[in-house]
Amino acid sequence: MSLAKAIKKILVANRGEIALRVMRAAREMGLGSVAVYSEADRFARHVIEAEESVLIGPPSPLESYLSIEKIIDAAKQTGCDAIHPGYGFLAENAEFSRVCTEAGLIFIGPGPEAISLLGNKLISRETMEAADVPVITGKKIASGKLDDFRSAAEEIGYPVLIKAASGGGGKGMRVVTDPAELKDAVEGASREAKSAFGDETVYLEKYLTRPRHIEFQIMADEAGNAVHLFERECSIQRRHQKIIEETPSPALTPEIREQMGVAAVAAAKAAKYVSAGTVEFLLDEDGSFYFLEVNTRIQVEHPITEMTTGIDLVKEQIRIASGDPLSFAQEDIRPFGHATECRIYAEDPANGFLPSSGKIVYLDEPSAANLRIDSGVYSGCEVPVFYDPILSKVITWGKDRRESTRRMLLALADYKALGIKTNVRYLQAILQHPEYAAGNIYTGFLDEHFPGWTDERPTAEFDVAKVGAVLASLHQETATSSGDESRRGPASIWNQLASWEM
Amino acid sequence: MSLAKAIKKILVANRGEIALRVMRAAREMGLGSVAVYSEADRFARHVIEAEESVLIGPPSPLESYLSIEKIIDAAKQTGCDAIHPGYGFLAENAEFSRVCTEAGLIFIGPGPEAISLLGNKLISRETMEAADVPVITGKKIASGKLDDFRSAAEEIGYPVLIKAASGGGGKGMRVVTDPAELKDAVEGASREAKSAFGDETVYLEKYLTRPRHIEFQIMADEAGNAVHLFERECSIQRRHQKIIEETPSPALTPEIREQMGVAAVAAAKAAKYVSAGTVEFLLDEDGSFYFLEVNTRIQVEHPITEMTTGIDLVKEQIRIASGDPLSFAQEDIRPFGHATECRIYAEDPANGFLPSSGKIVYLDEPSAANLRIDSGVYSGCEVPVFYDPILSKVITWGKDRRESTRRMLLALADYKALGIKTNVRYLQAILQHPEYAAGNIYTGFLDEHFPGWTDERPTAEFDVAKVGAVLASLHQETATSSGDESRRGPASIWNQLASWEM
Amino acid sequence: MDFEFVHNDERLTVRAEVGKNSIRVVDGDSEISYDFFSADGSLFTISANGKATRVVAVKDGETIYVSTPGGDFQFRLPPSVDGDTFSEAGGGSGDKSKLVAPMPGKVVKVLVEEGQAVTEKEKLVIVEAMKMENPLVAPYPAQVVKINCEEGQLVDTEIILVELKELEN
Amino acid sequence: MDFEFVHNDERLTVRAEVGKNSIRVVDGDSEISYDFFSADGSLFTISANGKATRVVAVKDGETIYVSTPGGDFQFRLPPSVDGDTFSEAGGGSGDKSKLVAPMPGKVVKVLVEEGQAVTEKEKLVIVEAMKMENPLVAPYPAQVVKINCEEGQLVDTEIILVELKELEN
Repeated sequence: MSLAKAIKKILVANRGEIALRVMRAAREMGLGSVAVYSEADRFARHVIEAEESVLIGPPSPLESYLSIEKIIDAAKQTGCDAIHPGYGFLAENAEFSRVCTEAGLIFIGPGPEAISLLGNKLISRETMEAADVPVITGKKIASGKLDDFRSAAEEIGYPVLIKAASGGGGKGMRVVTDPAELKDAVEGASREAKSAFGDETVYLEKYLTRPRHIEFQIMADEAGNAVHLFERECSIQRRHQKIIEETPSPALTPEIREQMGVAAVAAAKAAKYVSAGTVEFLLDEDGSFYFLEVNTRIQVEHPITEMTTGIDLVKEQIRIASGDPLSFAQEDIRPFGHATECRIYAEDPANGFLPSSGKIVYLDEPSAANLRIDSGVYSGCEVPVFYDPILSKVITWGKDRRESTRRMLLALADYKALGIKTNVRYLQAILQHPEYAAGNIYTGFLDEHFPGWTDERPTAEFDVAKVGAVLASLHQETATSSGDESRRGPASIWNQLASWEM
Repeated sequence: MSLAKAIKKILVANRGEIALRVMRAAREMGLGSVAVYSEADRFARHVIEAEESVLIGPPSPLESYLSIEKIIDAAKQTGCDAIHPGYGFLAENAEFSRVCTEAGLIFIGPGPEAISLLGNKLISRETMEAADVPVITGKKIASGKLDDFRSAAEEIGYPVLIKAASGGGGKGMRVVTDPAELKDAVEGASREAKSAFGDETVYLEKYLTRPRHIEFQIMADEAGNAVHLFERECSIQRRHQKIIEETPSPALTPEIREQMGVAAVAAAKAAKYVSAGTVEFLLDEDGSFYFLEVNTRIQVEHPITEMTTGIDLVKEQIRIASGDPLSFAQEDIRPFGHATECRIYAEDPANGFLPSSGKIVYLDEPSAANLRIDSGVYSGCEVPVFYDPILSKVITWGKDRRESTRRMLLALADYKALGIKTNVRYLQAILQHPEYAAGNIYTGFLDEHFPGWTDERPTAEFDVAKVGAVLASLHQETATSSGDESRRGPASIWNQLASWEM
Repeated sequence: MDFEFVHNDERLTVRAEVGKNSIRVVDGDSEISYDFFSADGSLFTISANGKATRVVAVKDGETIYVSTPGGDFQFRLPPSVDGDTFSEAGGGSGDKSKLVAPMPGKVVKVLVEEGQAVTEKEKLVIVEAMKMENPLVAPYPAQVVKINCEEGQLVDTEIILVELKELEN
Repeated sequence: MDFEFVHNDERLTVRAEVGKNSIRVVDGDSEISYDFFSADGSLFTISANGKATRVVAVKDGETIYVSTPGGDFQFRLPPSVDGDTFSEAGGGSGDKSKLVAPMPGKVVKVLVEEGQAVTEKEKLVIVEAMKMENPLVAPYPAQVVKINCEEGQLVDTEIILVELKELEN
């Protein structure tokens, strides 16, 4: 690799599938990488597969994956010259970006100024307005005092949305339709925001009733070149968290796509952005769109853009961080076909999406043409209670939306994870819904079409399940639960809690 | 699916990875499929994964996978309306195509006339000459009598190539540089041809010393539309059998590519070809190219074309067989990026490529972005002695040749198959050769650069291997070799041989 | 041979004869024969009448997990000592007046006081786990008898966080 | 504890102390400590000095297969009854004058006759297996003493197909 600034070894300040994703990119570029892990992740997949790894602290994120000091120490100790933050944790922390640079480490992401500017949704809104990027009508700012929230909400008119100023990923977010719910919503959002992002500031904006969530991948270099890599439609959300993403969006006409692409690049330039980022928009039913926020990180759903453009976004992040110019121009980016991503969560969709922790006693992830699995787990591993319950991402490609969706349904049918609850059957139900097939999706899709969803099992399968139960009962314990391995293996959740309490 | 002629259920007249590949296409199209198997394949992966399967006879191919009668019976018995032949076995048997149609079954492939015409290399040569497709200079036909071979060889000048008239895949093929070797070569090629294709006719042609093997994928429909899907370079061959294929070819200029594409489509039209096929050319060092033959089947290496064009060739075969027109025109086909395929064979490259049969005691095939595995095996399965030793195909995509090759090297490093010999380390060595990296490849590449290749293991790894041996010795038997499963499992090779002899 | 399982809190008896590669299941007068094969002891191909179903079945401790194309099922082996008491896993005793956390986590908010009357579905305590807030709500109108947790406390699914006394309507 | 293996026909002793998650290997004066972890009993992460190596190690019968990033290795457990006789798997007795098939297959051509003198590397018999022809060749100039097969016959790796008598040059 001919990188401008020498990057030889990258510390990956994250866990799970994204840590593995970044290590893969490093390996493909012939670069070294180092994993970090908390005590709860001693036997996590990202540690087992790492070339080198460093224990950085107890399970609590604040004492491990969110500890800037420990991560910088780990990078120094292992001779790394760069740090990739992944998504979540410290990925959008301006202080972390700054401290890395001060410590002589290349931060693979935007500089602290851009993160600060865009991380604060109030300031970024002003910047975008100044750059002629459309921002949401009726949006109002409140100071954090409940009375100001009340008067702002009344001025805009309910429903309103409470959002964490330094948020993302649906955390610290509440829709309020009834003024009586406002207090709880503001407090709950603040607490979640504090816990997830270390900043309790929340604000309020007009809530569109049937918007689509459309985001544009952007990529910019230190020389000031900025391009977009087209859109991702992320309207299928539960609890304000995306679970199915696709590209292209079935809603965009070539004209709207062109306008939004121009707006996305304008947003990147207005913020003097460098590295990979995402400009999020809400698309209203009438085709008008509004700037929502810029995510200053690689996104969970970045693989669908990689599938249709053939561009490896993480490798490009690394090249840009080394000072290289973008390796492509806007006209080189010609998306081809359709890609879909489903996020596999350890949760129970039939029970309020209650997260599910514990041991995955059996895991068999599918393998096929036009299928990519970005996984952070393995058969026999523990899903700890301390972190986001994402297990894996299933990504399919097809020549069109129909083929991509069909391939996704087959992949999900072949996705087998036992021992914990997952949302696989829920995802299958969504993809099979006629309104999904028709492309009639919006952020409230699941609330409207899948309230109180429960999994209905055909009784015909119960007979064969009983045969399976008989055969399994005759068989010895699974390899992962028997013999020396399990005794050597991950401690139970109770042991982990105990060590956390000590 | 809106197929013109109704295809609802497809019998797959093959085994191994290609049977699984075809069943996958059927599944993606919402069609049923039926597997057939010999007694040696009772527990083969293509049977285990089939929705439905039929035992068609003893291990010997002549009594099972080559038995037209038994296969037609199986299709009738299971209510199939179409038959896909895969590659090898009956795939290029005109009689099979004819009998299928007479039995009211749709043959997914070309009609008997095209197979006959193209299957006979002597007649196809004349057809191509008439259609202005360049054929190899100095090519001569001999009658099958040794004296005629001798005089033809002397007229052309050594080296000459002996080839099976109804051949393919390197079987029934011999290069002769010394007149004294001619007799052995003709007889050996005849025997292999008889055994592999049921036709002992062989012929003789001029042998180019440093040619590249370049083939063009063609696709044609019943309405007479014919297109090409660009080239595959298949110059890396051992024992005249391709083991690494890639597209695009590093040797083709846009001009030569254009000329060869035109020739490939002319060849398809001259033969009134229908379905997927491959026009093979030899490319000489001076840029001139010569028609070699048309393979009237889906090829082992078809996935690399699928990776760069996004077109599913097997689905398109099924559509065409149903009477549908081609779903794309020549100008719709825009290859993107670079794809590489490595064939994983059960063989010992350090010992004359001796095939290796037996139990795969452990199998872990890699999974990653831009990687596709078409596999016919699983951990614990038996590789029977009766069939082609191909286990699996590893296919990678990259934005360019360098990225695709790099991803292939990582995939091969992660490919773990124990219990049998494989060519994985040999493939790694080839891909790492500086001349391979430079694209300087030709059909004699391996003979020139890898004569007497042996695997050299760094002794540093031996220490860690000993630690592994200690740990494995402490552990109980593997799940596949212990307990009830192995007793229920595949019979040993000796049991199979015994039952064959009865 | 009879195989005993617990499925959805109900006892279940499967009468089956297991051969080397086949199993015969008897249910009253009806009888089905299946062929089966497993390469690794977890993934089974189970066929009846030529149609194959791929089923994953694994035993982990006293629980058997089965995945079929139609969905996943969970069976428990019946308690060997005392056949009468099998409580729902992770769900406490089933007594609705004693509230436990749905999963291990941290108490981030206690919303009620001892002695207070609460309405049905009123939020009592919020437990954060895996980065999401999960509220514990009253199952019916009730009086809060006891609160056994405080904000910031780590709790598992065995600690009774709140005890209620149901109020007559 | 001493672990005995056969590797490339040579006996090998590994002196190691195996702990719960670590193993100490002693070789004369030097000593290396490794940490290890395995989720499934086959794929091991073995680390020394913070550098991890992923190794697959499985035992199948008396053979242990080990795959490392540097290549694959095969170990055999030493024979428990008689420590002196361990013959090469599938390769017959090592007596070069008795030729066996390299793998099970079908004899497609017998090229020599009993009593005939043959040169070094001369092809004697052709066995077809897995669709490829594999010639059996003379290891040295010899006389053909006995031919134990005929064309069309199925053979395994234990049948001696041709017996030779080495000729002095």
